[in-house]
Amino acid sequence: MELRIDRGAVDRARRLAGAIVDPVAGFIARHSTVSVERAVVRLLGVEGAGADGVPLANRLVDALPDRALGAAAALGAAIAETGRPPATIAEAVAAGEPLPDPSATPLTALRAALRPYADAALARIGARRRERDALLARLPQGEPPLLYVIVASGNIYEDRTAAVAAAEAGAQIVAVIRSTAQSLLDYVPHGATTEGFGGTYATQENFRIMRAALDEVSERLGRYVMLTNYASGLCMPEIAAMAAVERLDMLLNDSMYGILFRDINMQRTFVDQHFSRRINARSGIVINTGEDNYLTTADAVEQAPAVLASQFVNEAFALRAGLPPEQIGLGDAFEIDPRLEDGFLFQLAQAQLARQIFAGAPLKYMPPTKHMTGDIFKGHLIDAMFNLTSVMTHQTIHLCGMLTEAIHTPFVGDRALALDNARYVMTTARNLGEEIELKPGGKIERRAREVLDGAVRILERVAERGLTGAIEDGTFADVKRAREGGRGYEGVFEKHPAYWNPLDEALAPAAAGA
Amino acid sequence: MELRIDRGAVDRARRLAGAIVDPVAGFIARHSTVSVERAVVRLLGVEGAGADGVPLANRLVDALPDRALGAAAALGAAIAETGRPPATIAEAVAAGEPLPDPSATPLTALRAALRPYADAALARIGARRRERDALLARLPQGEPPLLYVIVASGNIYEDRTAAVAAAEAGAQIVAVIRSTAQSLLDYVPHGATTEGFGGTYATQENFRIMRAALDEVSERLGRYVMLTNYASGLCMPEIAAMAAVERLDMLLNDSMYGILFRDINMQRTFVDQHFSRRINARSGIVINTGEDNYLTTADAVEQAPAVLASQFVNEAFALRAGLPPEQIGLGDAFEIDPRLEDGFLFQLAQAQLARQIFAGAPLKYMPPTKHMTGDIFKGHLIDAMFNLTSVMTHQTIHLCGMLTEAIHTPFVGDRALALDNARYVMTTARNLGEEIELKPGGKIERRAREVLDGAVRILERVAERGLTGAIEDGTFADVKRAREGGRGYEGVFEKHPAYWNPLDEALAPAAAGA
Amino acid sequence: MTPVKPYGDTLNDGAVQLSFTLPVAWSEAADEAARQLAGKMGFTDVAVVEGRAIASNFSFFVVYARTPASIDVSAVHAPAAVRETLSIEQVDELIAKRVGRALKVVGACIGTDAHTVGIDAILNMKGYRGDYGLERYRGFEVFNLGSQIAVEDLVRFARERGADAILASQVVTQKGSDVANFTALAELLEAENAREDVLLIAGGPRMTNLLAAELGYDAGFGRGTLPGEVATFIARRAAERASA
Amino acid sequence: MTPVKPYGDTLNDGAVQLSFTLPVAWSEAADEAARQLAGKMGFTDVAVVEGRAIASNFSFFVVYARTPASIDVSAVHAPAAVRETLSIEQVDELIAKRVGRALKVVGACIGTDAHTVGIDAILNMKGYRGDYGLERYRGFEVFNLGSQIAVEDLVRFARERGADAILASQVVTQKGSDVANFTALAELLEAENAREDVLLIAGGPRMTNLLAAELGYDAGFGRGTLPGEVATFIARRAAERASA
Ligand code: B12
Ligand code: B12
Ligand SMILES: Cc1ncc(COP(=O)(O)O)c(C=O)c1O
Ligand SMILES: Cc1ncc(COP(=O)(O)O)c(C=O)c1O
Repeated sequence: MELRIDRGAVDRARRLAGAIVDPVAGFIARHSTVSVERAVVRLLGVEGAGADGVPLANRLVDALPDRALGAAAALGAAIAETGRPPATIAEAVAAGEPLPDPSATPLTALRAALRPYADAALARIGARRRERDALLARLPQGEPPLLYVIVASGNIYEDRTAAVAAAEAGAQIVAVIRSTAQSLLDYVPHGATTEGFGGTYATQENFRIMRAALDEVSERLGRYVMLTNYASGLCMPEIAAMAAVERLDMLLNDSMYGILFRDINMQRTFVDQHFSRRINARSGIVINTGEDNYLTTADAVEQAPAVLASQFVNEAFALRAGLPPEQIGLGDAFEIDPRLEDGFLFQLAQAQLARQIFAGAPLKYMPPTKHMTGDIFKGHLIDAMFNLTSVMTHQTIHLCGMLTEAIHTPFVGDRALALDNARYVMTTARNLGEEIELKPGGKIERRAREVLDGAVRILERVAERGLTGAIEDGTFADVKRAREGGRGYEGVFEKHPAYWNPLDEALAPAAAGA
Repeated sequence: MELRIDRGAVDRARRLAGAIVDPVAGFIARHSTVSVERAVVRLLGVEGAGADGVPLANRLVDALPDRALGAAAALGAAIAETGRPPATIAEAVAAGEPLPDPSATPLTALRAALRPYADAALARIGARRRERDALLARLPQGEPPLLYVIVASGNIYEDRTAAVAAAEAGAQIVAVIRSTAQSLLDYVPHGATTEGFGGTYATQENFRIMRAALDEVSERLGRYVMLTNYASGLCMPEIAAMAAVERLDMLLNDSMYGILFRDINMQRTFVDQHFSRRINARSGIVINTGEDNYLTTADAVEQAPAVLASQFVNEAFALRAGLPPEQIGLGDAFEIDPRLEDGFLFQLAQAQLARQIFAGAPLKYMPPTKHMTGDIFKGHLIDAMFNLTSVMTHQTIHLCGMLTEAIHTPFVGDRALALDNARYVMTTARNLGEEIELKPGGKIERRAREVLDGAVRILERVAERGLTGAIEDGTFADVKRAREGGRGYEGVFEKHPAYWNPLDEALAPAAAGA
Repeated sequence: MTPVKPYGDTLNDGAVQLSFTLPVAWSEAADEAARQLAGKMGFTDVAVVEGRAIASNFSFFVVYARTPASIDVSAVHAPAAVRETLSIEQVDELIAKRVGRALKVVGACIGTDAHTVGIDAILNMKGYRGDYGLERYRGFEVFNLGSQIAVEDLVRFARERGADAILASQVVTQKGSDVANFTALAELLEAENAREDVLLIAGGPRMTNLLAAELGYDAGFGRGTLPGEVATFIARRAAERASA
Repeated sequence: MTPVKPYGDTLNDGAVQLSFTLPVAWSEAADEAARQLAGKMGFTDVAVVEGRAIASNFSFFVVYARTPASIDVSAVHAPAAVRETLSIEQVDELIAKRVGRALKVVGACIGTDAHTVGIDAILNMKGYRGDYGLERYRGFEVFNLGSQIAVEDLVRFARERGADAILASQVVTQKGSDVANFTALAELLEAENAREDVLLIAGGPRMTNLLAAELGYDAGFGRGTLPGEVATFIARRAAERASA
């Protein structure tokens, strides 16, 4: 089943996306943010939180004499001066000790002092990545579409129980949904958590608890079960850093979601998404972008071109951060009104279009949510048609829809039924996609062309206006965001000529190859 | 979505089917059965039952001095003698009066005496048929696949409630399932019934009650809702006669079902099915054949060729009884194991094959039953894939599968969910069949060829051995039936040279045109 | 009317379908346990039609059974907030005639809830399912504060603007967060003696007019509400107040 | 082990899903009636998540709620008729050694039931899901009478052949017809003082070993039974009897 698509239009769209993000690159290069610095500090070994629960990373970065020089410089100076490791220094700072002014220490000295910790950080990330590769080789995870389910009880221990049960029921990927709007916190909570609304807090300890449980069940089942969380909101780089060292396998990580759907400042997001993706590139983590969010508030048929345009932009940003296509899980969702005649044909067109345009990407396909109702029987059927679309169009990451989507975060039984649903449909229609062809010039092909042309038109408008301007105008998801408005703007700062970030350097796309 | 099929093989199969049924025609012409005679008697106006509940039609036919002459002759003689109408005569016979020996009355006299009643019978059938045509013209029933549901409470009054509710919920056809094995009764029960196992007795009064209720709701909904029952088992002709005068729209009516699945004598069945179909032809009733039964006991993948072979035989018998293609609802079912990889592709192949081979026939597509389990959620999905196959391959009569198939005869809520299921799938994928093509030489086409070739091989074997012999050998459904074995054999008799059946004559295919 | 029971295929057969998961490994005994458990719930004729392991320590069951419980629907009082809906023109006219000015309506998704689609469907010009939202009415001046609005901010805003009606939405209901937030809003208004000044309206997928009353609201609207229903309710109540 | 409740997403949250139909026209009040009815069934935290008209006089509901009921699974006794299944060879050997002759097994679908697939799956050579049927065993001489066999005929046949075991199947369970027929069979055997001479075994989708015991049978087999389980049971019991 192949769509005949206008390659010229596809190339044009890619060029436009490049033209859209490149101007932002300069800005990104000149700026850093508090969460970029906290990520650096965390990678250098600062993990815990103070008695008051405030993470040491936040304490340290807030205490920087001059953040424009970067946290690495200050830490390097402190190490050079005291000989103490970063963790100890952070505790001291939390206890009230001031940090030395880096400019007092010779550059060579402070860099030499920090170097071993930076190397250790990179070594740790590399080790975790090799560990994953070895596990995947020994415990193959099975064929795509990879069945992905969410756990969201709010209590990490219940989540662990649910995750293990889901894995036994056939889940290949488990995502821990975050507590309501953790995106808006300008720090990463600390420790194991048992309270959360609509989800469970993303904390390093919670990551560890889930990873250990999934590693155990992976061994038992003889197949590696992946773990997903969110590097999204105000702490993208830090979560990417934590995920790298706790061997998460995927992260929701979008270049514009925070701006559009969480009113996070756009400059903050641009800088944060870039550094977080550099880390992901190195740790081998697959990102999942959030195009599904465009469809939850607006009509899915109308928004299809916007989704495709966003996929091009996300791809462009990701490539420039050093992520290879096989780590770019572009998102899409099955959200067309189930009452629409031939709606299924539209879904097929859109899914197949993305599949052919982003041939190398592990596409992330999201289930019906908006049109799910309390009628769980009807909902189960809509999920079945979603499952059918996914197997016919070879989506890679398949987020299983829940028949109780409109009712509650998934019950353990709901997940089992969802996995049964996917397994049944994807088995009985396994090769349907290979065995049929789309009528040339038919409804499906015409719809695909319409979506692609629409995306090109959007990208042209954005390229012309410039990305920031376009967002200010409300080009995406009908929301207008001001360049200096939104949450977290105060955490963005211009780098001093002497700003130093050894990890950023080491992770730079060029270096990344090494 | 078209299969490239070997037209030569199709023609060959049709020729073989003709060669298989033609030899039986001679036998049919030379014989009659007690239920053929009872059907004649009923059409001539004998309806009620005696105090003991035994139908007057049975009393009359059992009292025939010489059944070889036919009931019409005896009745004609009695009318000529007494001037009383058939109904009164039957009551007298039930009361113990003997019937006159027809040979005592001059042929011309007895025929003249009966003629008005025979004409009245035909007029009644014609009037009911025109009534249906008028209703359909005024209250169009809607597009196929026509949604067909069953009611089976055992109580005709509960069935009526259920039927009206089903119609309001979208059903276009309602079938009243018969009480367990009514097939085996050598009479048709009388009156309204409130007791039955797994179904409700087929009686003329029950037919009336349902027809009235459905006519009422049809007017209210502005669309004609059809009524179905079973002309099957030992009373095929009588039920066809009752259905004709009560304006049923469809009848389950198979040329071999009784023989194979109810151990009814084959000679009895051959004669009965022929006369019942002559009546159906005249009354405009669409028959539904029972090929689905082949799949309930054996593997659906293996049995596919047997189903197709049976469809050819049923078609041949039907055409010879005067049924036009548009009244021949050949059966098939969606019974492949849901665990089979690509099973859905096989279902598509088989359904599309039947659709193209029997282009003029209103195909009857039966839902998954055998592989349905207590897991109603899974079952609902299997029904959805069945619904998808039906809309993709343009089946005409669509028996909606119930998620509770493995549990109980349908609840009112089950029917509503089943109709929702069909409506959703058939709307969202309405034109999918038109928008795709089957890969030439692919799995689906290869499977279709395999099924067609298999059917031809079966028909060759049967043609060679002769139909009766083939049934004796267990060629169909692996059951062996003896020529003179099985139920109802005693009810078959050779016609006397003077045998007379004015209705059979009037309904003869030649005459049918008139 | 007489009490009715659930209906399977015969009046008052009491047929009910259940499904649930037990945190135990599956076994014949687990099936039997499910059967006995349904018995303890008060059901009779319990048939465990499906029972299987969905994980090493969880078993899933589908059950059909009969309940002895019945209810007289005619005795149940759950008046919808609005019987018959007025047209836009009728609403505007009613307000113009009886109130003589546009009504100030302040809406928000309160607490940490960010599900604005529902409240937007009621307020935005566009509306819902072909029914225009309150912004489309001449009779309303609409302030849609959007998502994640602390009840303090909502009340302050409403009082500053002299709102005639406050429309609060809650879509996330986990752990009773909706009831908690709705209650907080009502109590804050009471505390500030501002409750009488406004029509207080609650909405969300789990809301019913009955529940709203229990929470001290003037009305509640749930699944599938159309803007016109809300507009009609506000206009009628405002008209009454004006003439009172 | 301690009692457990149904499990939604938290231990002992008691979460249960229900669906049912009420024979009333839909209205807001019908939703509320459904909520109150679930309350009368003993559930708490009742949420009517779906309520709609499925016909002019019928409304369908989907409900999620919590049950206070709990059960101690470890205290439930429902021994399957067979723990671990023996291989064909083991069964044949056991019979050969301990009984010394082939066991006569008579099977039938009794009453008006024509659902032979199940009993055939147990008896026919072919078997079920890759497990061979009793005809495949040297240790059994199988008589499969097929469908719609009156209990009188079954008993007569069994006595004439001196059957060691009678296998009765019932798939149609509507209006308790299965229990009625099974009971009739057991009582007839009692009446003819023939009960002790045979192993009496019941089977069908609704059968459980527990129910069979209540009906006076030696064993009962339900959904998904494999022939090997039945063979093992008969062989073991026959062996015991022989050595008794
Ligand atoms: C769209 C959606 C989102 C979007 C919201 C976008 C937006 N700007 O609104 C996004 C993706 C952001 C989102 C995020 C989350 N969501 Co959400 N989301 C949904 C979804 C799919 C649809 C909701 C919707 O738009 N319905 C359509 C509208 C029109 O219906 P409605 O809200 O019921 O409104 C109607 C009536 O209720 C009424 N009404 C509603 N409010 C009001 C107010 C007044 C005054 C009146 C008169 C009437 C009224 O009128 C409306 C029109 O008829 C539901 C699942 C579902 N299918 O319901 C989950 C769902 C609501 N979300 C859920 C969760 C848990 C979340 C998250 C917490 C998940 C996470 N951890 O990230 C986050 C956090 C968001 C937050 N902080 O609240 C859960 C809630 C579980 C529960 N019962 O508590 C649900 C049920 C999904 C699930 N099963 O997990 N979500
Ligand atoms: C196939 C089938 C038929 C076929 C039967 C063909 C045949 N020769 O068997 C046909 C088409 C003839 C048929 C007819 C009818 N059927 Co039917 N049929 C079914 C169906 C679809 C599958 C049954 C089946 O074969 N299951 C597969 C076998 C392998 O499973 P099983 O029977 O449970 O057997 C296993 C175990 O139970 C056990 N077992 C069973 N018996 C025994 C005996 C012993 C001794 C042992 C040890 C073990 C054992 O071992 C087996 C292997 O594991 C079911 C629905 C369903 N999906 O269950 C309806 C169903 C059973 N039929 C039903 C009905 C109502 C009928 C009819 C009465 C309908 C009608 N009015 O025409 C007729 C009448 C038949 C009659 N006189 O009994 C209803 C019964 C409702 C109820 N609960 O009472 C069902 C549930 C469908 C429905 N929802 O309406 N049917
Ligand atoms: C990219 C991305 N980040 C985050 C979230 C949700 O998390 P939060 O509520 O913390 O923003 C989503 C949800 O759809 C998402 O797509
Ligand atoms: C042609 C035909 N007749 C009759 C029946 C069932 O009715 P009975 O049990 O009375 O034979 C069926 C059921 O599948 C059938 O297909």
